[in-house]
Amino acid sequence: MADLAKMRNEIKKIVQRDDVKYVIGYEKGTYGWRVSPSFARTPEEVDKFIFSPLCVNNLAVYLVLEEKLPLPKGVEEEKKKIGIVVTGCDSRSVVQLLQEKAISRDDVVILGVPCSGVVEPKKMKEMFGKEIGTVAIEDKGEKYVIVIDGKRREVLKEELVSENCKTCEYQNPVISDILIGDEIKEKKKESYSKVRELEEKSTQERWDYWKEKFERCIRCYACRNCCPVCNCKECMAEKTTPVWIRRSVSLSENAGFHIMRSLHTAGRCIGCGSCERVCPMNIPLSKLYKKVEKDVIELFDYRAGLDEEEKPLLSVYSVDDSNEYIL
Amino acid sequence: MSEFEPNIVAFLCNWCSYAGADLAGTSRIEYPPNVKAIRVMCSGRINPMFIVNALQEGADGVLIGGCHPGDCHYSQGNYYARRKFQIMRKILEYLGIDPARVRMSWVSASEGQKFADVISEVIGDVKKIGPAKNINRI
Amino acid sequence: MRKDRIGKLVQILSRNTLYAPVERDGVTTFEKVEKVEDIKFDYQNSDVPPKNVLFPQTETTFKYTLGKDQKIEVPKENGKNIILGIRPCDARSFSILDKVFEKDFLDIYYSEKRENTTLIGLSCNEPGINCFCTSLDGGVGNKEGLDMLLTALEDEYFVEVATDKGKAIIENSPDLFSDASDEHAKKKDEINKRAESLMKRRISVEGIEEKLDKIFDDDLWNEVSMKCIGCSVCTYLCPTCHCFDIQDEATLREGRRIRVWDSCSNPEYTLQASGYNPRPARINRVRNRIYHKYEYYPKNFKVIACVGCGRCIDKCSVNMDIVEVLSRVKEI
Amino acid sequence: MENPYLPNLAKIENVIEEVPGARAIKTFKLSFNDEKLQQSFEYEPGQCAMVSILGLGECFFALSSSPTQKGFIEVSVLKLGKVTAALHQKEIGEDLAVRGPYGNGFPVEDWEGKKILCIGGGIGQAPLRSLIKYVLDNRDKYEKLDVIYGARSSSDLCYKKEMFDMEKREDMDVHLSIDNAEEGWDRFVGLVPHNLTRIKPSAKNTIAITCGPPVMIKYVLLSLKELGFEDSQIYTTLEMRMKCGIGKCGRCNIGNLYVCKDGPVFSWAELRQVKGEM
Repeated sequence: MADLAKMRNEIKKIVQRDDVKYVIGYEKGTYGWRVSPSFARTPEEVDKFIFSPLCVNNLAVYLVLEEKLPLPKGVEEEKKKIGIVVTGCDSRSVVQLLQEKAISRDDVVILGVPCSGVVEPKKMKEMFGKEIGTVAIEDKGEKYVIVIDGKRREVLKEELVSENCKTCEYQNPVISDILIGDEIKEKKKESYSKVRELEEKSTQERWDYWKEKFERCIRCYACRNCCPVCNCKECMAEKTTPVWIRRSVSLSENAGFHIMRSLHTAGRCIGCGSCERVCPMNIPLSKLYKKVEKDVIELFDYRAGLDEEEKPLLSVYSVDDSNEYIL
Repeated sequence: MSEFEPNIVAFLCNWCSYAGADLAGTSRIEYPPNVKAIRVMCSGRINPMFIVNALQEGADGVLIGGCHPGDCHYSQGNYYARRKFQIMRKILEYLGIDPARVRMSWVSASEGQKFADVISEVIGDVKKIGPAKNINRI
Repeated sequence: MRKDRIGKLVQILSRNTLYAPVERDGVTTFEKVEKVEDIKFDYQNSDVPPKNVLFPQTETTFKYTLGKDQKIEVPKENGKNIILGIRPCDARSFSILDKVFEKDFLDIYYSEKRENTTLIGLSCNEPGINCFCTSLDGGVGNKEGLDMLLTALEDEYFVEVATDKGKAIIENSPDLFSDASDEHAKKKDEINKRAESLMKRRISVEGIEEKLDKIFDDDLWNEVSMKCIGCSVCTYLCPTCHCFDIQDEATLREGRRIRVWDSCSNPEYTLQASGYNPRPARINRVRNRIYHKYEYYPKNFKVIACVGCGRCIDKCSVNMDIVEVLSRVKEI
Repeated sequence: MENPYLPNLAKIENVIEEVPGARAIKTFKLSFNDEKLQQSFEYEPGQCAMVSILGLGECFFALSSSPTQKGFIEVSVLKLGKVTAALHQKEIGEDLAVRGPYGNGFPVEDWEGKKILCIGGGIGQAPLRSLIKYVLDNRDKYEKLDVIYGARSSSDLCYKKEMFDMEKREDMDVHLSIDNAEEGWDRFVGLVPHNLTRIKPSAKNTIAITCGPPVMIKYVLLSLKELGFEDSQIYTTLEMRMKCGIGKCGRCNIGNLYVCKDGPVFSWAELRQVKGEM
């Protein structure tokens, strides 16, 4: 993990640049272990910035979230860069956005931070959900040292770290203007063990599994809204002419929505796990998107968010693509 | 009890498979009548949501018909369709929707007999797994 | 009532449609139950508020046939419902919702269900870290909106009856209940007091309406709305949010008109057919949510449309914290 | 118990094509299939109704007929979205579903003895038409009646025949305008606010009611202020995206006011007080 003082210094330098509007980072949240996205326009605001394994939000979403409202006559759009703090997976989101031309490289200043995994808020809540006091956390390799209101505790990393981080293959940012902290040498391998586990079950068992999850969905679209690659101006889920997904919340429509989203993020999802993290109904979305990721690798040997020059998966083809299962 | 007769929706490309289906008809090749054909200009035009919507609206199986690789009227539409299909098939299978319900086939304008065979095979497979109820709209 | 008799009570109550907290995959919701084993009594608060019992997320308002002779048909619902284990804050939300659903035009879909539902509350002995009901005229043992309130003592439930509907439950199964002693009442007060002292979050809502009146155009709203990602978690999971959408869902032959929860954080919510949107940006929508609860609703109904359940704080992935926002409002 | 969400079937008695083209406007004359209901259906000028096509959806329209005309109601529909486009396909004899009336309507009784100034633009004339007809049918209760109405072009003018007929009446003044000059148009050419400043109606004992596109309302307000109108003398009728029509579903709020229930008619004095987006 990066040295905080050094990080703030670097960010301050960027905030002070004339061509930078603001820098997106993290600050301490309003209670307990919660961390909040933060926007710094001045060096003083940078002093609020923190960086710890509790910083889980994928900030890349904010690059595409700002509404472009029609400006009054004579007023020109403020063309300034946005600085953003990214970890390995978030940097892949940025690459993906660049690849799809959702943003241009000149619009962003990327501050890369190598990341050795983030804490899963839901696990954190289970363990320390009753603590409202300030939570400080430090990554000590195998363990997290957690200090709450001066009380020190140690927890095995295994127990708290986010599932997706356990098998993260890209702990170092794949793109950055400034790299803060030392690159992580250790290499992990994604084994898709959970996906495989489900794959081995029967069709009926798999349907029973997902049926229960999809029935629960309340269609708050938090999964979609927190997702950097879900940046369509108008989502098909809300289109009324024609209606692709009906407005009613039922198994059929919920399943339709999740099938649609998994297809639309195929070859684009970089597996940050945000969607699963924000789901208020604990739907294991990563298990779905990891499956798509795995298939895309197996079928087309394609990995999202690594090369900004690469063409998007579904806008290219190869004559040698699999003919399996085609009559 | 009468035998289950599945509803099959077939999205057929204008230039090959639809013509193939036509040929099957004009050549009086018999094939099961459970198919509702929807003509699209190209298999590449088929939005995966067409398939989801068909399954939601009561189809027991969906068939996508396109030109043989290399023969697409628009030169590459069917290649794109193939990519989408392969991903879609895997996702549906993973979610517990039998992959036999969503099939793809290359049928050229001259393959009337192949069209009839494909239809028979799809219907035979769907009959084996029974009606689709998973994501039906109520 | 002794705690071991709760099973018997559930058995009796489940002759009606009984809703109670059920946990699945770490998510607690109010669902139809029949057995006491399915019920989770030691929950902090359900993740989804029980408003979905009286105001379902998707509700058919009527069905119709299309074609030459169009016919409209309203589904009939006459069953009696009981919600067991509802928290006082959520129960209070119904008395707030009553106002909007009853004013001017009576919303029969809501009010019929409200009439036919008995609410049996369960006091909070262990409030969550983001609970702030005491700041909003609520309390861990508040009976507003409830028909009956249970408070878990050591081996017993202390039962308080608030309405005739609650009384009826006792009269139907008198052998389950026995008279409480002063000792019990004292213990209950102690437990309540202890729970309320555990509540760490507080806002002072005094004068908030007037204050909000003055700062509509303040820069604060720009600042706080920056981090909102615009999902509907806060509104869907809010026990007092009552906005809905009306949609037709039909085939060529028949169809139904449904109403389904909607959220002001959704841009389509106010988008007009002409393409004009009065609330085009997140700042407008974030502000509207807070204003609706703390200014518009008090103006219209003399009560703040927030019960302090803390769900919107708990569930927000970007830490949009209404307590924090309001305390900043007060500081301006 | 009355169910406010339940519409009643009404037959299309007549369809008048007011404006052709991409932004077409049609006026539908409807009468409820249930005759008793038709007789008991009472409303005020400026009130609205929810008109729906079963299977497609509902839309909120101002009633453009006057309550003084019995036996039918009229709505004018601008083709814009999914439902309105489908409405334009409907023909005489087909059924629509209608519920209402909703909203507050114009406070016509309070205005008795005053001069009435209607300023409309485009489809915004619909609620004003109801008011104008009402005033004409109760002519002795009101002073002077002025109608200022404009549209983009002469073919975009709504209720053309009626308006031309009204121009000839002696008991009212009608000032029509179009935005750009056209051959054969001998009336005013220019925007509605310009027409207003040209005519310079007196503010004394006058109520000004304006309805039209938001930009027009904005500049009409400025002009009215210049002419000396007080906030309480200016009324407007608004529109918003609506679903329930009865103040429950939440979306049509301007501050704490719901356009569907507390509006759509507001005085400018009221609107200025409200904290909310319009």
